[in-house]
Amino acid sequence: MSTRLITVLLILLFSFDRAFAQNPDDIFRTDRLNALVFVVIFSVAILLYTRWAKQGKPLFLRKIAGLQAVEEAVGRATEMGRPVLYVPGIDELDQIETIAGVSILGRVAKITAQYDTPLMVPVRYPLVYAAAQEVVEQSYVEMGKADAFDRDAVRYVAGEQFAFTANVNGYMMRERPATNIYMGAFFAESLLLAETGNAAGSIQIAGTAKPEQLPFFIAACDYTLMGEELYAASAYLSHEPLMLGGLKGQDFIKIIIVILIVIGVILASFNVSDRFLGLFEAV
Amino acid sequence: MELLQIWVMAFFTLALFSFLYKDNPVYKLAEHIFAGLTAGYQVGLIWDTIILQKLWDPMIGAGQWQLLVPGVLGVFMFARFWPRISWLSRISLAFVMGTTAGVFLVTELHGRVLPQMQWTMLALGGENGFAATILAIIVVIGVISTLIYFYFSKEHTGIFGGAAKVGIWFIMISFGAHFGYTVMGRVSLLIGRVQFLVEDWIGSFSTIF
Amino acid sequence: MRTAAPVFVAFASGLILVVAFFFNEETTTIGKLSHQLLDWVIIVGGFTLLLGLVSITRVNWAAVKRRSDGWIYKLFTIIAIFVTAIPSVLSPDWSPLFGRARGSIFDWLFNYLQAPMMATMFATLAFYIASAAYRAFRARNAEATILLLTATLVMLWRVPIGEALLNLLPGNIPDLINTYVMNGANLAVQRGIIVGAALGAASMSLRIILGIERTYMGKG
Amino acid sequence: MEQIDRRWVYLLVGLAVVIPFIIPMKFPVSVSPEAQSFYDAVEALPDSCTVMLVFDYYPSTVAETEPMAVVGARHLFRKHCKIITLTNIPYGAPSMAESVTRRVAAETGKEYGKDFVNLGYKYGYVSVLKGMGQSIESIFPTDNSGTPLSELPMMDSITNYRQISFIFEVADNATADYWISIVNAGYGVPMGVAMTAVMAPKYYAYVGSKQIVGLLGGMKGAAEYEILLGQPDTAFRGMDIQSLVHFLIIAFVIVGNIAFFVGRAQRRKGRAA
Repeated sequence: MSTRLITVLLILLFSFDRAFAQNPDDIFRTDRLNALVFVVIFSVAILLYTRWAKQGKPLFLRKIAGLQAVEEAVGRATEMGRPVLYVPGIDELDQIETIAGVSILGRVAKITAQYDTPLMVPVRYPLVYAAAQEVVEQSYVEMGKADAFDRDAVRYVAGEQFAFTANVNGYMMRERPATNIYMGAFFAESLLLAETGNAAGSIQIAGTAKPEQLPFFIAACDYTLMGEELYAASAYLSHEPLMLGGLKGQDFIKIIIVILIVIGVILASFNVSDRFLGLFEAV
Repeated sequence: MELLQIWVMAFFTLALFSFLYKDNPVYKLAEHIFAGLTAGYQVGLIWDTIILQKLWDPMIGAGQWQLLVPGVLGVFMFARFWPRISWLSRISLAFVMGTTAGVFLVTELHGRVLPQMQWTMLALGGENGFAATILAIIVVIGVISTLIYFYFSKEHTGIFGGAAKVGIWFIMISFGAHFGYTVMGRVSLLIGRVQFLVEDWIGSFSTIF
Repeated sequence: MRTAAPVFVAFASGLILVVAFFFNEETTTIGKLSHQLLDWVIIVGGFTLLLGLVSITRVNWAAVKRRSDGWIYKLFTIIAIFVTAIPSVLSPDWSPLFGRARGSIFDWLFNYLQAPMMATMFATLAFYIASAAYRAFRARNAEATILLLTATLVMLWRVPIGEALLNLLPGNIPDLINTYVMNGANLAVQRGIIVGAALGAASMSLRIILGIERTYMGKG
Repeated sequence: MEQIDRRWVYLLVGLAVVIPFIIPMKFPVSVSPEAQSFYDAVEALPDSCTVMLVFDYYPSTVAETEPMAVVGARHLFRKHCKIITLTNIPYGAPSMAESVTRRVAAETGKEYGKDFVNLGYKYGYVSVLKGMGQSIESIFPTDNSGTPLSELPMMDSITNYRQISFIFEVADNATADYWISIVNAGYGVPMGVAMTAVMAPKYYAYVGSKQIVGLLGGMKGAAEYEILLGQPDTAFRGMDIQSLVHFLIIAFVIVGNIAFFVGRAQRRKGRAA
């Protein structure tokens, strides 16, 4: 309904402009036709895959190696009888990385519920707090351990970046969790967290999409999900059609991009690429 | 006055550095004042640059009454503090998010993906010479293998797995560069603070003692 | 209404911006309309920064009232908020200490308290990086070794003495690093990551415009 | 050996930073191709054109970013370009833009309102960047201190990006990405980015795609530009310390790895025995 209304309005607007313009170039940016085609193909791909995912079509996602490590690491905490620390990043809930972090938390909470391993989730924003709380409780209920659910497992720690970090570091040194998992958006504190966890002797698994923080996680953690692996991991675990569909659609576009690049390279090598390269000119 | 300024700056600089030794009340005090200042700063800035300059003055001064729309949407943001009407704040949020998304959907594909694709279509061989060809090969293989590493619809086995393996090596080189540069950046920031402490603060001793 | 209205608003505003991109912004009605919306976003969005103020005051005031742990520090936070905020919204016509100009309380607090503290917070990271270099950065496996070797080369190359040292070795190593590492392998990977991230952002934007993605609205 | 009190490490770093202040070495700084092409692009601008000098950085990174803003202002004023400063950062950047440009303007006798204007800050980089494509005045009705743009003679002939010859972006965050994808790609204004070292590796991809004319990475980048301008300043002076601390950190990595491998070998032997 609203879609139709808007479309009619837009058409009215164009015909109005069209009627008064001397030159069609004053209206349409014909030089941006390539971008229009790209946007349309992209949108169709994402929407189609999202629809298929919602309909429950089997969409294949490869296994992410780091996920195996998560299960093993939680298992280790159980054996040692020490807690698992899970940090879902330090950004707001409107960031995809945070959403991915919270959804992976759901899976981790199920394992800790199953083995009665203590879980600690420090968060930095009230909205993330609410979401994480809900996800953890849900996991405990699903595993039939509703009474084992600890209301203080998810904790609002501090709003300021370094105050948050200092607090979590203090926890690591005092409680010495067997396993630390960092999944979400991390900034300059990545190093402080991972380094302290390393000093405390915990097994550490990290995942973030921030390339400038990844080197520190890779150096100081036992396993790291890099970049889009984080999103793939959360789609893989949650099987949420939205995430899955988006990811598959992006994969489809990536293949097209690789094919186009290969064609472009071949044409360029034979020096006949001018018109083809022109198709990708951004103006 | 200038002396006082330098000593105030030095006090808060050293207060925050003191955390390196261990957590202490002076650090905590500085940290809490810091949090308050940042929040207070935004009020002054927004009051002047947005509320006065962009909303009040044009509306009251120049009679641009259409600005009532964003004004009301802005006030709606505060509805979230009252549960019964908190849904109103979602309209304002949706407006900001929707407009921003409208810009991003197009500009990310047009202004980022297209040019990056275009400049990966490099000629291998030809008149560019040997060194340029080697570089072009590195770039083309690097881009494709990175894209393959982050492709999730196929297991990393066979040729595809081989390409992903090449991708991870490339990625590690790039992360090494990030690492080196990050070290450089953090050291520079420390240099900046020490420059202040040594040149300005210790320099001011001579005027006192 | 409670869900339909925001979804409609996001759809309408997003679609106008997308369509306007393919039209002449300066001559067409939709172009002008899109710019009107952008101008409004600045105003509406400005209010969100004030939300932070309300939240932080509420949280800290609650702690002070309850006399919970460290409440005295939280009192300082509240004092700091108002000492900065109140003079800044008063008219500079009344006193040069008000407003935001040079010589105002607002400007002084910023220059001599806030700015040095912000810079110091980040400067402490140099110490942590050094300590991590000693404890954490280990050549555990092939990947970590590649990372560490590149990092070391880049660290040497980016400083004058290191560069001089590399120049003592045969082959023009600094040039090779710049060409094949930074503008070669690194450029390629960054390009792959930029493309992947751009596709992710575009796909998120599409879902927000179509109202499929509503996480930002919170629950209920 | 594998575990020592980290405060010893901190102490060594502290010493490495302070000592070069007492004994300066002044090693020569070489210029990278990316800084050279940046400088050349600015040098090639027509005299008295209008340039945007953008202060997209927080006070936390001034040690790296401010020297870049200073060289930018210096070079542009030298070429008698008119400078428009603005920022997308709500903390401190409006007043940093003011103080940096005024300081450099005083060196060359430039006048506010005639040779440079500080637009200050507005919320929301997406709207600001895109909005200025149609009209700068609609986004910034006044300058930072509240003077209407119509009262500033320099702004008479300036409506939108069409009158801007170059964007000199100084950034410590991803806002620079959007200047590239929204403004450079959408409006074709040439730009160069001066950025913190942390960001630099990413932007080589944009230099490669010719979306930016060049880049300055961190304090070294600023020092390179200072050399090109023939006026060595703060960044250049920082390079000695930078060198020393880098060597120290590399030494830490090496010693740490030796300790790790020796420790591992011993543990293995212990287990075998």
